[in-house]
Amino acid sequence: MSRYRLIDGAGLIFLAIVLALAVLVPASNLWLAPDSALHIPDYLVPLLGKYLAFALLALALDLVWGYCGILSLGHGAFFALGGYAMGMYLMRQIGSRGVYGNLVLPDFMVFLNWQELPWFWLGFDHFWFACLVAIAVPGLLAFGFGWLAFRSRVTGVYLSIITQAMTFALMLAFFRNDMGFGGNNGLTDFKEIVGYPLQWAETRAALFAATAVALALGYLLARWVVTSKLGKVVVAVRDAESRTRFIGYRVENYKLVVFTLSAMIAGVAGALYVPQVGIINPSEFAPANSIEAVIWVAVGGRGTLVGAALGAVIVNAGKTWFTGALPSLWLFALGGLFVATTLLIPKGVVGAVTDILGIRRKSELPAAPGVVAPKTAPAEPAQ
Amino acid sequence: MTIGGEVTSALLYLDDVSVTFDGFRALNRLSLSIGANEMRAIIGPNGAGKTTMMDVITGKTRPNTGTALFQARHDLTRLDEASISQLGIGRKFQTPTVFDMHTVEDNILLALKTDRRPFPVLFSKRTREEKERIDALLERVRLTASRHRSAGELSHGQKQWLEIGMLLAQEPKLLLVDEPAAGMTDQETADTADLLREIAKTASVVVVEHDMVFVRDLGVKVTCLHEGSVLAEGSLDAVSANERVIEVYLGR
Amino acid sequence: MLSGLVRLIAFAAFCAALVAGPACADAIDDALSGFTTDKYDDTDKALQGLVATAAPNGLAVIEALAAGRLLFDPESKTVLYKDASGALKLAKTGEPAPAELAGKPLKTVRVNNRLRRAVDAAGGAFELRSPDAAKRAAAARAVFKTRESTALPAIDHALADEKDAAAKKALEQARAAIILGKADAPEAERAAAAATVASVADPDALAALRTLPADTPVSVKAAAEKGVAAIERWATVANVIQNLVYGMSLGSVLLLAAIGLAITFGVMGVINMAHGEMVMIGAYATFLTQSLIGAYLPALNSASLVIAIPVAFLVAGAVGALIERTVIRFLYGRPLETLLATWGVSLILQQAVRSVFGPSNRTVQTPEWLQGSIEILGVSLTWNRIAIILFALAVFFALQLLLRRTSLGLQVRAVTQNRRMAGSMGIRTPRVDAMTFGLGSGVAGIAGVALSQIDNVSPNLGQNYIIDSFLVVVFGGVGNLWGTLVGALSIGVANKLLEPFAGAVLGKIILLIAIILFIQKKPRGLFALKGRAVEA
Amino acid sequence: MLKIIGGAVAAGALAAAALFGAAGAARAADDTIKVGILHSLSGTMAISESTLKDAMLMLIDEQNKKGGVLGKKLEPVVVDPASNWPLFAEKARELIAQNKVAVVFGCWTSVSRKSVLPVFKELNSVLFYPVQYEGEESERNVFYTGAAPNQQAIPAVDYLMKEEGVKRWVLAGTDYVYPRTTNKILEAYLKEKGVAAEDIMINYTPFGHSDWQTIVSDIKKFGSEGKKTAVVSTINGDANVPFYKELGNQGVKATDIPVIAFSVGEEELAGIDTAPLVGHLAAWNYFMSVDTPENKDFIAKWQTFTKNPKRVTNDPMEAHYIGFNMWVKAVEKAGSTDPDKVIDALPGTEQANLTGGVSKMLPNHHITKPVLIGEIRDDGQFDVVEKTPDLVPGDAWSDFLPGSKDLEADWVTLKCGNYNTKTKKCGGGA
Repeated sequence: MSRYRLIDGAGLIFLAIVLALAVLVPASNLWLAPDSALHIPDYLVPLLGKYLAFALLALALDLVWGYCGILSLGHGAFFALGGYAMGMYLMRQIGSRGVYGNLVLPDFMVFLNWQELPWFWLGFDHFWFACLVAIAVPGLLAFGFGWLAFRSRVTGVYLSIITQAMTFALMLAFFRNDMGFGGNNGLTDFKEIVGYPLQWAETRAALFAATAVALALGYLLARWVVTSKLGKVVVAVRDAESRTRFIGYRVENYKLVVFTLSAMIAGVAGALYVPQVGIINPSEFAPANSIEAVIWVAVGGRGTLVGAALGAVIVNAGKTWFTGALPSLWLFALGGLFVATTLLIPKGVVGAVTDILGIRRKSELPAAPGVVAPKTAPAEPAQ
Repeated sequence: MTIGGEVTSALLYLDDVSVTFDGFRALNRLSLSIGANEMRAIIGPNGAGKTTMMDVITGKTRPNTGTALFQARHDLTRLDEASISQLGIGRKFQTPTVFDMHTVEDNILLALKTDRRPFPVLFSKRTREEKERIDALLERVRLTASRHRSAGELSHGQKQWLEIGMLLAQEPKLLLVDEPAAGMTDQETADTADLLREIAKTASVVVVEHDMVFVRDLGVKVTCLHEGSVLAEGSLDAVSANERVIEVYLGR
Repeated sequence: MLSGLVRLIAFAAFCAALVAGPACADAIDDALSGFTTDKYDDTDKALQGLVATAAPNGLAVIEALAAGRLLFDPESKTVLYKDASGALKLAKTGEPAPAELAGKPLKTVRVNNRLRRAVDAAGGAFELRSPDAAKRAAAARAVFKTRESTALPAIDHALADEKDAAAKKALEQARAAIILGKADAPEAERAAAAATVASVADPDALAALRTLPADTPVSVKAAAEKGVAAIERWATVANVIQNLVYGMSLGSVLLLAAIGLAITFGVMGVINMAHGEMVMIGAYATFLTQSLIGAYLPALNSASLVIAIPVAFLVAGAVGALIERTVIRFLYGRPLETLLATWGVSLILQQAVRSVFGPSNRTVQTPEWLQGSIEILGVSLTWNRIAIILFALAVFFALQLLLRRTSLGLQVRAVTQNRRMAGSMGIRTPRVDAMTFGLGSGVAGIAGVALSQIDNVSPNLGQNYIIDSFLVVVFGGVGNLWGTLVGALSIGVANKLLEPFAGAVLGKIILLIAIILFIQKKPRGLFALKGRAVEA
Repeated sequence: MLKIIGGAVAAGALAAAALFGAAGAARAADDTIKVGILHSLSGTMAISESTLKDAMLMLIDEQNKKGGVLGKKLEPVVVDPASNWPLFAEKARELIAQNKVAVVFGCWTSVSRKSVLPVFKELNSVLFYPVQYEGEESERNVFYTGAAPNQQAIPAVDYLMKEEGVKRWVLAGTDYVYPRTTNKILEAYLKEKGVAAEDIMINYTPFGHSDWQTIVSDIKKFGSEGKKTAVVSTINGDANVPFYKELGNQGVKATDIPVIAFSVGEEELAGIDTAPLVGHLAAWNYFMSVDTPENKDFIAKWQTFTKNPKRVTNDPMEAHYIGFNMWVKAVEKAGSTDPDKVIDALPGTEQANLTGGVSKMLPNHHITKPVLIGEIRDDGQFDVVEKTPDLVPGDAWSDFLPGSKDLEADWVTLKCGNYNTKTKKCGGGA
């Protein structure tokens, strides 16, 4: 019987690299002499951490898009919500070290004359609560949104556009200072997490390791889902939605499960992202960010999980490099990269590599055809 | 003609069903009933409403008026595709539709009659009787050899059969088959006819077909649709002798 | 200070009537001297003095002052002015200035808002006696604004021998405005005046009726309040109309922005993220056209915007066709890849424009015929908004015509509905694709011309419209131009009706949520296409 | 399999190393002092910020012509934070930790500054922030060369009361910290001056708001009450062009309802047809039209440097001019670029500004500036109609906000940015 192995070759290599990084990066940063060739300087640690957080987001996106054919242009929203949850916790940790020395209220509330903490900030002084919210809120939003959209059979580009509308609306909402999330400035100037100052190299190293581990776990989870029978149903939905319905699967429920799961993973990614970059603000909701996330997946290779993560790292590393090396021209480079990928390696880096190496593993789900809408079976009413 | 008397015994019972697509009447007060383990061939020129009828039965299209009952108790006009399929109505599309990206056996596996809810599916492990049933089905549709190939690589005829195999995997009580012989070699056509007859022993089968040779092969009761309602019903000879049928087909 | 000024005007009316004697001459001199101290207060005094003496070419000087053409020589303290033609003249006499002065470093007499107002009033005082009826009416309206009781004699004087109906009406209204606030006027007359003022029904009238001193007799107060009530009653109605009009104009902006996308995305199925950049290119094309015309054919300046329309269309269209040939044509049937590629293209285009024109905004002039606004029954419509509404509709119907009536349109529809069939029927599909995409981009470019009138012309211009454009097209129903029209207008109107209650931001949020929910009800948009070829 | 893993890991590590080793390679010889420039060159803020990048390049170029600092040439390091706030923090880290810059000139929006603050504190470097802002901040590592609210808003309002006799106020702004804070301060100030609550209308709009029809007509209505009305605009960048275009079209003349703006300078006006706007005002600490030899010289250099005889200058550029020269002086005084030494040397440093005065760095890391009110001319320049007789010291903590009344910043004697005069504690109130 052809079972998909939970971990195939590519997956093994991927996990190996990620876990190795989880150990080596902190080690080299903390214990290697700064002048040694392999020493990873302080500024790199959070940077790499950021890449891995993005990689996790890309993974989540690939789950819905690569396997379920749902092109979400709003996944940045789930990422940002997770980030805000963590940000609110970090805000509360500042305590009386804010400029106004107010024990309870964050600075922005003090000078906007808030009298007491709004109800939705309660509980965020507990780390576990923040973590819970970081997963639950994106999950609930995705569930509610998907419940509406999938059962009324909104598909293809229509779905993509309303996901975009969703994140756009959230962005506008969070920009409003009256919302009580710090408006445009968002949440920043964090001091410490679970008692450890964020300035400490050790804390950073730990955060990085945590992110790497989260990425590995995220990969295993996603991999488990797509290699399960549910995974097969989901791919079936992607390729022939109405056929799947006609053999008795209630498609909307399957979409809903995957979409919600993906949103939760995105939330975790956001929560890991914030303490490492040190700020979360509404522009994380900007539709452009969500589109970029889609592009990471495409660059790396849709429907391969590993590729998604790889793409995220490649594109963002490229961004870091370009914005420093050729500040006035980097957009040409980035734009060129996107155009080139789509034209030259439509299957993404991973796809291209597999083709070059001529690897054709039965156990691998072939990369999906690049379509927004799942192909509906050609069984339209024949009048 | 009235078929009221058969309501109780009929497996599928359509009465006075009408469907209009912005102005155009696809089905016009159609009445039809299929008995248990009956095989029925539906013929009719293009636009006669054959496919629309199947859409109504499978819940893809909601009729404007009329009743559609399954086993005399399930109102098909209220259920969605999934639940209708779970009632035991399988449908084969005009052009074969299988999951190209999956292997042949996975196509069958997905179609097996099992719990369809996401979480049970997520945690389900393949049991040995599932394995046996898959082997049996593959035998039956003669795809054992290519069980590990991905369905996309199959020939047209093989896809037709794989799809039929998938329908069988659902253990349906009623099978709707849309032009199974289309694009098949004569040999394949004959084999398909045999297969369908065999299936009809355990389930009712409704075959929509243009290919008169094939219909004759099946040698079953024939219903001729025209402009969304039943024009004639009976043995193929009787039907093809019918004045109006000839008129419709030969447009005299 | 105005009161003083206008009293003098009253007197001036007679002084001018006599032959200007030596007394006047000296008065003029020390009046003018005030302009040479470069202090606002002195300038003010000088202005009043000038009016008082009713200097023969006082109007010329005042106009020069208003236009910043009034100069003085710091040393000799002589005051001069450039007339409209730029010739240097002596303020006192209006004779051409002696050559030796022309060479000197002359300073401009500076004005601030306070002075501008004074200048308006002073000019008004002169213009009450202008030979041009329109100018007299305008002057009267200026008085209506200020309601200076001391202007009464001047008004009466003007009214006495006013023939022109319009001017007479204006003068009477001005008079009423003064009488209304005039404590020593007979009560009945004041009450009547209130009615007259109320009939004007504009902000100034409201101001006049609202700001009556406490000691005003009851009857007058009553009349005034009646007037206010009447105006406000209408104002509420006018408000709704106003919002509808605003909605229309916002909607037409959305329509313009989206209509090009309705072709590249709606008809061709390309998720064209570079659409916004096409609009931007159109705007920059407008900027270029204008500056070129300004440089080489200044005669055509006022028409430059019109000329820009075809230019923008061609430029954007060409760019679009180029993109289609070089990138998109490899991606048909893979809409998703088009999203990625066009996103890349949009980044490149933005940066390209940034490198060529610089990152900061560019100025696009608004021709006179598009400036200003008209008041219709208390509803003020700005010309450029009206123009945009009409323009958007014109573009829409032109496009409809093109697609429905021309052979190109036929081919476009053929290719987009069934590429293979069309090809086999001898239509050169590649050419049609390029032209269709070019058309869509060109229309986007035209939108850029209009947007250059109301928004930034900067490399980011496109980004501000891309999301709304997609929303409009999807909301209206992909592949249906009418849907886009209705979608755009309804979104615009809804937005503007929400804004007064919810505010700009919340309004927008509510609207977005509404659209999301709407799509649940109609998963294929407002005007869903029927039949088989629906799948986007 | 193990081989694969090992190889993979090695590959991964190498990849990372290669990528950033390369980036690190941009390390230069020690005979130069590196100056970081952290302004967005792409994205929404590029409109305003990229000018400042050029200005800095010019100033550094000038300084090098004069022989650099401490006998070393200055080497600019330009990066593009792309109007992306987290990227600001990342780039700041890169500049300080990787490129080893001695000082950073940059940021425009408050959020970008807030985003880089922790980085500068952690890595103990120096940031010069050149833009007028909401105040309510004083950090050891940051020097604020732009205006604090009391150096812009308050004098502007005073002018309108005195010169225009304004009785009714519209406070219109973009919905973010700077306008919110400024308007709170103004509201408190106006009420103190006896302005009734119903004579103040406050309105906030989102970033890049482009449809101003409703709001402008509201303003017109608000102004039709018979009392002299003025608009105090803290509307940000992009949104201004459509706002002013709408004003012009709806015929709101400066003589009827003057608009005084705090974020509209020559650069912004360069994008607008100013004919209909003549007479509207702006409050800054510098105008290009100011007639002083220093300014003439500065403009000339700027236009030759940018090879564009029409290129305009603006207030934040002057702020960078002052800040940069102050830094040079401080470095020479301290005899080193060591952040701690420079930070100690900076307060008290004096530098002639471009408007004929001498600005001084105060212990609260803000500077003294003149306040100028200008009226828009039809050539897109400003006509200075008012100038404070002497320089106004920047006030980090506003006296009109309950939260910050008692706070005081002094890095010389108190060594504290938020010393509470009531509780006599550093670290804010309560």
